[in-house]
Order: sequence, then C-alpha cells, then structure tokens
Amino acid sequence: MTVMAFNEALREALHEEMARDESVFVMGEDVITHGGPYKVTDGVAEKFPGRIFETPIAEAGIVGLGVGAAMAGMNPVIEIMYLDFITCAMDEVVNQAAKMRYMTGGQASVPMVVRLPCGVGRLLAAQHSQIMESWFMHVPGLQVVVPSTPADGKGLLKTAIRSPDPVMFFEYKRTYTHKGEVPEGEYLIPFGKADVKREGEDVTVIAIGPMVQKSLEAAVLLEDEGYDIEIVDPRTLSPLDTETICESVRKTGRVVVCGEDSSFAGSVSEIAAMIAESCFSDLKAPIVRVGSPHVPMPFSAELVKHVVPEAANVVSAVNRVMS
Amino acid sequence: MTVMAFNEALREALHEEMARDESVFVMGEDVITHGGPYKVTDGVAEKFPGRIFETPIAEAGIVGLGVGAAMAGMNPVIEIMYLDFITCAMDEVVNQAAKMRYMTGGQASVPMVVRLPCGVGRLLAAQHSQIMESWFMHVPGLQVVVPSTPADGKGLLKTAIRSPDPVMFFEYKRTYTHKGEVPEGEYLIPFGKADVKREGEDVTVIAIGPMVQKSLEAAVLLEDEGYDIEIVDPRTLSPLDTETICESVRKTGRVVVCGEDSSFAGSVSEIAAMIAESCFSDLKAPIVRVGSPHVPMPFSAELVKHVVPEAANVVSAVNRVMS
Amino acid sequence: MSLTQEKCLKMYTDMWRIRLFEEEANRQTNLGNVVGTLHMYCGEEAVAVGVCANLRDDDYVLGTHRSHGHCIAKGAQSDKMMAELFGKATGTCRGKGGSMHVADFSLNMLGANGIVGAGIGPTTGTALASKIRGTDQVSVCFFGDGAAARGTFHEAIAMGSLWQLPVVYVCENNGYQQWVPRKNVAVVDSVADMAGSYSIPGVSVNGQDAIEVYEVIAEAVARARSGGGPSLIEARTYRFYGHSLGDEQQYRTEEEVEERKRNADPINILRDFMTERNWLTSADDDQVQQRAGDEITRAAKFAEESPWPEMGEVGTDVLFDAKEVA
Amino acid sequence: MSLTQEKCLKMYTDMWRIRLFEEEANRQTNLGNVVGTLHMYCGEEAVAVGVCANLRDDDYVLGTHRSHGHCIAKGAQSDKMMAELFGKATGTCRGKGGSMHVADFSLNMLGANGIVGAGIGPTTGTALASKIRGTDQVSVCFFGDGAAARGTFHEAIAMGSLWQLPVVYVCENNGYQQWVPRKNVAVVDSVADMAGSYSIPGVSVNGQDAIEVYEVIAEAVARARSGGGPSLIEARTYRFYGHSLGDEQQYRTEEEVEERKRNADPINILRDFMTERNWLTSADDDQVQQRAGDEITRAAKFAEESPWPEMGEVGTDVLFDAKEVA
Ligand SMILES: Cc1ncc(C[n+]2csc(CCOP(=O)(O)OP(=O)(O)O)c2C)c(N)n1
Ligand SMILES: Cc1ncc(C[n+]2csc(CCOP(=O)(O)OP(=O)(O)O)c2C)c(N)n1
Ligand SMILES: [Mg+2]
Ligand SMILES: [Mg+2]
Repeated sequence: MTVMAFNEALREALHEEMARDESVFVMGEDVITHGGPYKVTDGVAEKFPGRIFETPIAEAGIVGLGVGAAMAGMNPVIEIMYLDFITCAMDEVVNQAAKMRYMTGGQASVPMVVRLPCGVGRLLAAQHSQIMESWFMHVPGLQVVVPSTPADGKGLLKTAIRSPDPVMFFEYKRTYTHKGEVPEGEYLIPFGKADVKREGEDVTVIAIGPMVQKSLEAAVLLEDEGYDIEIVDPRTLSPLDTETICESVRKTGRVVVCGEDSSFAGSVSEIAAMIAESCFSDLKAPIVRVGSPHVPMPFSAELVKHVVPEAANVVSAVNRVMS
Repeated sequence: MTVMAFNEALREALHEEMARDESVFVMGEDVITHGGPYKVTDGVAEKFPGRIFETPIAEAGIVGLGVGAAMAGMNPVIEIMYLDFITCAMDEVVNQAAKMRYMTGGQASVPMVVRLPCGVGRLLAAQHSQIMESWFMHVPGLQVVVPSTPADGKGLLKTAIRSPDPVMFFEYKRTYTHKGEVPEGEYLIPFGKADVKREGEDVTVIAIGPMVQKSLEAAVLLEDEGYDIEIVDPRTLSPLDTETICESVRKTGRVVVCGEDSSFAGSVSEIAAMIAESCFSDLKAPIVRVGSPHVPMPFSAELVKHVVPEAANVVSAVNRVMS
Repeated sequence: MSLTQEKCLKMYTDMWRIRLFEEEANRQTNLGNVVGTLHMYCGEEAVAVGVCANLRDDDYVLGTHRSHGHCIAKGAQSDKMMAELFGKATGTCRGKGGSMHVADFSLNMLGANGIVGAGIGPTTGTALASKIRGTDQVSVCFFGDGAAARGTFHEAIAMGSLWQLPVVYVCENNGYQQWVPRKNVAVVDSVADMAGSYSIPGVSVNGQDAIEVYEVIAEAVARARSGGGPSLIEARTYRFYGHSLGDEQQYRTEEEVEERKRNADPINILRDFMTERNWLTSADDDQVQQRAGDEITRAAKFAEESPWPEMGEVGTDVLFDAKEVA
Repeated sequence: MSLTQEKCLKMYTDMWRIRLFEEEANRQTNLGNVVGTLHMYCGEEAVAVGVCANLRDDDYVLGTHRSHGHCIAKGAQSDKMMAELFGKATGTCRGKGGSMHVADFSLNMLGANGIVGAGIGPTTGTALASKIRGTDQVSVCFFGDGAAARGTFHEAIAMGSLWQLPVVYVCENNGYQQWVPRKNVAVVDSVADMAGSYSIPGVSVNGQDAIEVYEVIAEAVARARSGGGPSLIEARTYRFYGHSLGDEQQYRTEEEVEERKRNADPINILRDFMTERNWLTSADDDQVQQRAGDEITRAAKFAEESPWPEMGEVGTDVLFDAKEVA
C-alpha cells in the first residue's frame, strides 16, 4: 500500500496497463504537453513513445478514431478534457461504440475507455461542470464507472482498460487531489460489484462518487444523533450491483440515494426506482434522493454553494427517512 | 373536431403557427422535397416561401443555426429526421440551447422546437429506433414533450412553438398514422399538465407516448379480471406534473409506470423515484416499470417483438401490483 | 497492382454479383421476406469493385447505409448477407443488424453504418491502429457526397493527414443526398476539391468506369501502404434506384435515370473495355451472369430456409459475455 | 466605412480599455476576488477593435472563451463585466456566467462561449434571422485557430455560404491551442486557406495591426451587408499571457513572448500609425491611458462593492418565468 492522490492512482493504473499490453494507447487534447490538465497522462509520452496522440480540438474525431482503433484490436484510453465536451461526440459513443457489438451480431469488440473529468472544480460555470452519469447508464452497451477513492480509481481503471467493451470512466475533478492508500501492482476491481464503505444498521445510504466521502462525514455527525448508517458505493453504475444494494436495504429498511448530479432523471433516480420495485416490502420510509437542484451550474461562488450537495444534505435526508 | 392522423395534426399546428407568427420558420433535411419523411412540413414551402430551409446533412450545424436564429428572436422549428441523429448535435442542444438563458443571467431566450421522430417504425435496427427521453429530462433548461394522440400533438406543438424556451418534441414514428379527433383552430395545451386518459380506482398506470394507447387496450382486458385502472399521461416529462400523478397514486395506492424506451435510467425511472419519495405512505405495492429490455434495437422482426412493450406487458405488470 | 485480365474478370463478376444480389433483395422485399428498407447500390458498382480490387483481405473497409456492394466486393458471402436482410439467425450479423449494418469482420469489412458520415472517423482509427502496430494494412472508407458536409469528415480527415495514416477516403458522389440534389445543398461541386483543407491529394474520377476507379485507387493505396499518407478520391457516380425502397423520386426525371442507365451503366462500360481487349467473349459473359445468378438464387434459398434467431438472442452481444472468457 | 482619425482614436482607446481591464482582472484574481479562470486577450486587441469598429450596434457578435476584448470593443460596460468576473449580482449575467459567458444582449453581443467552436453555428443562425427578416444586420463570429478543426466550423460555414448569409467569420489565429502549438496539430498553416471548401473569400491579415484588420473587415462587412455573402478572415495574432491563468507555458520560450511584446504589440503599432499622421499627440495618449485607467479602477470598485446574488437566483433563469408573461 502506498498513499497517493486520486490522479496519481489513475496514472499508475494507466502506466501499468500500458507496460502490460502493447495495444493500449492514449489519445486526447493536450495529453502530452502537461500530461493533460490533471496530469493523468503525464510521463506516457516519455515511457511509451508512439503510443500517445495529442489531437486537434475535435472530440467527434477523437472518439471516432478510438472506435475504429478499438475495432481493429487496439485499446484506446481517451481523455475528454471536460466531460461537457463529450456532447460533441455522442454519436460516436452512443450509436457507434455502444452498439457495434450488437449490430454486428457479436463480431465487433470496442475495448475503449473514455475518461471523463466531471463535476465542479475551479468555478467555470455551466459548460464546464456537468456529470450526466444517467445518460450513459441509459445506453445499452456502455459500462459506467465512478470511482470514489484512489484505490478504487486504480482498480477500476485497470479493469476498464482490460474490458472488451466501451467504458465511460467518470473522474470527479474535485477528487483528483484526494489521497488514500492504494495497493501496489496488479489490483483489479470487478465491474458490477458494489463496495460497502461503512457498515451500519439504521439507514442504507447509496452514495456515488464524491458523495461517498461526504456520506462518511455525515455518518460521523449522525452517530451523535444515534443513527448508524451503512454506506454502499455502487462503483459501477452500469452494470449496477442490485444485489448488494438490496441486501443492505433488506437489513435497514430505509434508503437515501446520493449523487452530486441533478437528481431529476439522474443516476440516483434509477437506483431509487429499482429499490421501489425490488425491495418494496422491506421499506419502512420513503426513498429520499440527494443531489443538485435541477439547474445549470452557476458561476458565482455564492450560488455554487447552494447547488453542490454536501454532508449536511445527507444528514437532513437521513433525518427525513428516520422520522 | 375533425378526425385526422397524428402527422396531419402536427402539420396543422405548424401551419397555423406559421400563419400566426412571422418569426416561425422550418429547418431540416429533406423538409421541402417530400415535406420530410413523415410529411409534417408538407406544404410549408408553397405557403410560406422563404421560411423553410432544406439543409445539408449536418445536424450540429442545423441546431447550431437554430440556436442563433432563436437568440435573434426567430422561432425555428427543426426537424431531426430520426431522433438518433440528435447525438450529432448534443453540444448545441445541451450546452448551448438549454443553458443560454441561465448563463447570460436571463438575457437570452432560445425559443426553438426540435422535433424528434423516435422509436421503432419500419425495422431499421439500433441506429434508427431510439427514444432517449430521459437524456433531455436530465438537462435543466429543456422542456420534454411527448404527445400520445393527434389532439395532444396539435395542442402541444402549438404551445411548444410559442414557448420562449427550447422544446424537445418527441414524435413516435409508429403513431404518425394513428387517427383521432382534433379540435379546430386555436387549441393550446399547457406544459406541465398531465391528462387522465382513463379514470379508475385500483391501479394508477402512468403511460408515456404510445404506451397510453397500449394501456388503454390493457385496461379493457383488465376489466375482465375485475381491475379498474386509471391511466395518467404526463404529456410533458419536463416539466413533470407531479401533482396529478400523486393525486392518482393517493387514490389507488398502486403504480405501474410504462414507457416504450428501455427502463434502465429511463423516463419511467424518474417517475417511479419521484413517487417512491413523495407518495410512499400511500403505496400498497411495489412500483413496477414497463419498458424495453436494456438492449439496442435488433433488426430481425422476430427479435423486435420481444423488445417493444405491448398491452400484454401492461397487463402482467398490473397483475403484479395487484397480487 | 497492375491491371490484369483476371482482375478485370473479377471486377466484372463482382459487379454482376452485386447487381443481382440487390435485384433479388428488392424482389424479396416485394414478397415480404425482406423488411425494413434497402438502399440500392445498383449503378454504383464500379466504385466498390474498382476500390476493393486493390485491397488485401487484411485491409480494412468501412461502409455506409448503401453498402451491399462494398461488402460483396470485399468478399462477403452473398448467402449470409441475404440471410441478414431477411433477419435470419444465419445472417452475417445473426439478424441483428440488417441491411444497414452488414459486416464481415473475418474479411476486415467492419460494417455498413446507418449514420451518415459515421465511418470516416473509425476508418481513420483502423489506420491509426495499423500505424501504431507497424503493419502495412490500408484502410478504406466509403461515404456519400452528403457525408462530406458532416463535421466528422472535417475532423477525421485532418487527423488522418496530421499523422499521415494509411487511409483512402472514397467519396461516392452520386449527385443526391436522399431526396435532395447535391447542387441544392452543397457549395462546392467536387468533394475532391476539399482535399486542400487537409493538405492531402484530392482526385475526382468517373465512378462509372471501374478501370478508372481501379487505377486512381491503386495509386492512393500504394501511397498509403508505403507511408505516404491519405488521399481523398471522389468517384462521380449515379444510383439507378431511389434513395431507399418506396422513394417516389419526385426530385429527378425518369428520362434522367433512363439516360444514365443507357449511357453510364458500369457493367456495360467494363464489358466494352474487356471486349475490346478480347478479355471477355460473349460465352464468358453468359457464364459470369449465369454463375452470379445461380449464386444469388442459392443465397435467397439459403436465407429463406434459415431459422429465425431465438428469442434469447435479444439479450446477447450487448456486452461481451463474461462466461465466454477463458 | 472609411478610416477617420476619430475611428482610430476609438480603436486606440478601446485597446487600452481592454488591456487595462484584463490586467486589473488578473490583479483581482491574485487578490482572490476573481475566481474560476481568465483567458487573457492581451496582445490580440487589434482584432477585436478592428472588427468592431466596422459594426453597428444592431450587428450581432458572438465570441469565444477569450472574449473580454470582443465584449468591450462591441461596447459592453467594463464595470458590469468586472462585476461578472467577481460573480456579483450586478454583473452582465448577474454572476451566473463568469468570464467565459460575458454577454450584453442590449448590444447584440450574444456572448462569450466556453465550448470551442460553438459560436460558429449560432452566428450563422443570427445571420439567417437577418436574412429571413430582410434587415441589413451583419453577424460576426470570432473563433480561435483551434476551433477551425471542429466539425461546427465545417458544417456552419457551408450553410452560411449556401444561403449567402450576411456573416463574417473571424478566426483569431494566435498559433496556439491551449498548450499545443498549432503546427503540432494542424495540417494547414492558414485557416483562410480553407475558405475554398466553402466557396467564399478567405483572407489572412496581420492581426497585430488594427488598421489592416479594420480595412479587410470593412470590405467583408460591406459585402455581407449588401447581400454578397460570407467571408472567412484569418487574423494572425499572438497572446501575451498563457492560455489561462496558471499556465506554466512550457510550450514556448520567454524570449518568444518578449520578442512579440516588443515588436508586435498592437497598441504600439496603432500608436505609431497615428503618431505618424499627427493623429495622436503624446498628451492625447496620456489622456487616453489616464481615462481608461480611471474607468477600470471604477469598474473594480463597482465590482467589489456590488452585492452577491441572492440564493434564490440559483433557481431563476432556467426557464422563462411564466409569472413574467404579460
Ligand atoms: C447523421 C445522419 N443524418 C441523416 C441521416 C438520414 N440519411 C440517411 S442516408 C441520407 C442521404 C445520404 O446522402 P449521401 O451521403 O450522398 O449518400 P447516398 O445516399 O447518396 O449514397 C440521409 C440524409 C442519417 N442516416 N444520418
Ligand atoms: C469542444 C471543446 N474542446 C476542448 C475545450 C478546451 N479548450 C478550451 S480553449 C482551448 C484551446 C482553444 O484554442 P483556440 O481555438 O486556438 O483559441 P485560443 O485559446 O488560442 O484563443 C481548449 C482545447 C473546449 N472548451 N471545448
Ligand atoms: Mg449521395
Ligand atoms: Mg489559438
């Protein structure tokens, strides 16, 4: 175990996979010059020359090339500088990468990872702060991965790179500097396996991405109120580990689902709907969702703080399901 | 009242609005030659010369131009030949049209309607059969409209054209030929107002688009089983009329939510999650969702029939919530 | 690759195979056996055969919504293709793709595509793969003149040029984009004229003449294979049928179509060329047509007799099935 | 519009106003009052002023992520702009947009934009609006050289040309795309050379020279206004600061930047031009700078003293508030 930051853990995963498998390569804007804005691709150009491509500003082209290279047996790891720009390549992701295996009756394989720095970071307003996990969940053929810790980041990115199918890999910008212990060398986390980040008896808090950390903070505060909360981190939203979630719900009977994105038709909505369908008889209280209000991200710091959910929102949601 | 097909009702709405307001104009591929594949823009070129633009194959350009024209005070009504192609213009829809009013602090208005023929029609497989309502629901600043009858089509399209904000207008291809009574002349349906398409006491079936018709068929079958179902058609998914939905749920205590799209992170998930949060104490049974399985649309007729939900699926869902 | 009698005969044969395949598919549509729609390639066959006669089996090809010809010319089996159009389990894509998604990965024919212009990026990507791996495979992308308007054309070709990738961009300019004459919606006549924006060679050829196509493509393929980077080739061609089945074709006259069929049928043009050189006797010609006809008849029979996909197929091939992993 | 002393003085003044506005914004960032990031326009001022000096108030302008200069040159108030950068309620966008979304619709400055290349389509759309309405308004789109790689450039300019819309496409080619020198990722040097693909005139000008920009744009605007259709103008320019604040600029040398500041500062170039003609005395010059400095000081004070937006603002302006309807 080494303590490292989230972005360092991702970089380690990338370097290890590139050393392991010659078909892994990197493509994206500014990925050579500074190793990308978050330095995840730093050092690749030096260690793996000829396997990193710094591109023009052309997201549809970048992902399009990735799809083709992947169909030809390569493993592209694409960086979209900000998730918001994936809107420029949705045909490539949704109609090409996701559907190719199906449309060709299993002939095609598109082992492509699209890395998506997302959420608020520096205050950059509405076009640089989005998340949109639920968009990609809704597309069959895509896998949606949301690591919440450096260790999960490493283990999930390595699995993503080895996956024979396209992966939308969410990296919350605010967590790049978060530190944590990370296993050395070979460390793979299977997709579709949620992680219970904290065990508890009273309430199941299903937390996505940075809401895991905030829920852990909330748990400490809630202990004082006498509530023992369990925190389930799905880690992959598609495939979704309904079993682990439902097991926890069966135990506690009370559910809060937390994400940083807007809840309306968001990733939390699917989880809530699944529980309302599969665990109804275990439920003792309404399923409460925590997320952003349904507004674009404003610029002003004074407004942003009313948008992004924090530990306090988890606390009040838990209070609601306990009352 | 005149009996007309869904596409005729839309055409009537478009013609009426173009006659009423000079700022309304049409843009899209093949919209002049045959009035588009579904003939909704038929006759516009003759009656309103200079107000219809047949474009190159360039969806990002089309919607981009629409955003600018709308900001300059025009009311573009854009036809995207198949919804699937809107993936080529997601930046324009999501980062531009939807956020412009907010980012400019209320200065911008983007009164643009994007018409989206969607779902299965002729068998054209995975890239010509999508729906994706939940994508647009998840984007603040967009309005998502899904008419299920010719009358609703007319009333909602007229309201959409007059809306000062962007509207994603879903037209299920299979319903273009469905006939129904349509009020003559001025007929506007407000957004955010669900319509109870059938009153009943036992189960609330919330049905989207073509599932309204299929639920009505299911209701007849279910009558024989002694179940009296209420059918609520949200008509606009964003804004969503939670009040009418919850009112019905309070009455029946049992809920089935039906859409033709895949349920996983689909439009039905938001409705189910909302009910699980807002009406929990009224619920007597799990909330059951009806939708497609989470797969791309196959080509073969033999496979398609196992994908698209029909009245029988509604029947078995109702049986589940009644048991 | 130099032009031989054998090569010509292969091209000539493939043109007939394409022509008869499509006419049969059309007939099967009228019988209700083929559903969905067909984008007929008839009239444009010289492009597919002229291009593919320059390719090796391991070269990559990506197509369009109008790709029956590209598939056959690259070597795909007509019986499996026909079965695909029927939606049968024996189809190239096990009935999941249909006419717009026919593909044969064993021949590196990576598929037709239902989204206009969507193949240009991926083909540039297969070329990137070859470059990274250091193989000398060439990638060829077919696309229509309408596709040249899409941003993908602009974005991908620039990258192909930037990294000097082994790719040939082949635009099939048939003068129409669905129901709209190109001149109504395009501001440059020849797509080849856009090559300058990407610092690559751009050449326009008569797409009805397989020989002309063959020779221009031979040069482009040779350049690509030897590390000389991409080319943009426009083949000026004409489709004899409507955009897709059921098209009333109000946008062009019957005379125009008849004139083209009379004067610009690629099969006739290649036949004349071969006949002149004594490369094709009338008996040869009969045999070619006979064999192609028999093949297509067998293909239709195969398709008709093939089983439907089983219901469980709905849920397979969405993701790689983990159970299949060694 | 012919070039007058008055026009020159206006351009010269606006260049100072832009320069000092940005330097102040930069200072306010260091003080922690401006958060987020700034894409500094310093060094490129001649483009904004040379273009906007040709425009009427009702002409449309759309910008980029680097649009402080475009806004000021189009007439936006520096105090409201500064307040926007602070995130204050008095900002041009009530604090909701910030540096990348400054806009003033009362001047038909329809906004900066955080998505590279995203303004090209909408500007073509404002031009379409003018054409439909029959007004003689001209639309101008600013975009960087990096944006010329995007599909939006290709798709939108083709439509501008197809319908002969009154629009001028102004590419600010500063030789860099974020941290990458243009030559590393682009295959044509001059963006103007791409005009041929759209059958419109393409001209490259020295973007450090406001007079040259002014004159070339004058022609393009006149053509657009009189129904002659679009033009593509490339202004070759240089940014004196990094891509955005905090940029370490490993991709270029300090010497390069210093050399450009010495020899290609647009303020110096216009000053020399005016001084030679006796259009600007040293006293005039002092006064221009003094006034601009005072204005910007006031702007910073205004921003600092302005109130924060109220919490309720989070939920307004998402949709038009029905309550506001008459
Ligand atoms: C992105 C996209 N937009 C629109 C369509 C609908 N469409 C299918 S084929 C076609 C015309 C294509 O014209 P061209 O590229 O010239 O090919 P051709 O049909 O002439 O072979 C159109 C508009 C589509 N499939 N994809
Ligand atoms: C679609 C998109 N991709 C990437 C970015 C990130 N980005 C912002 S500015 C920039 C460089 C733009 O270069 P250029 O167009 O030359 O403008 P300049 O910054 O030089 O003025 C990049 C890559 C973005 N904002 N939008
Ligand atoms: Mg064509
Ligand atoms: Mg630049």
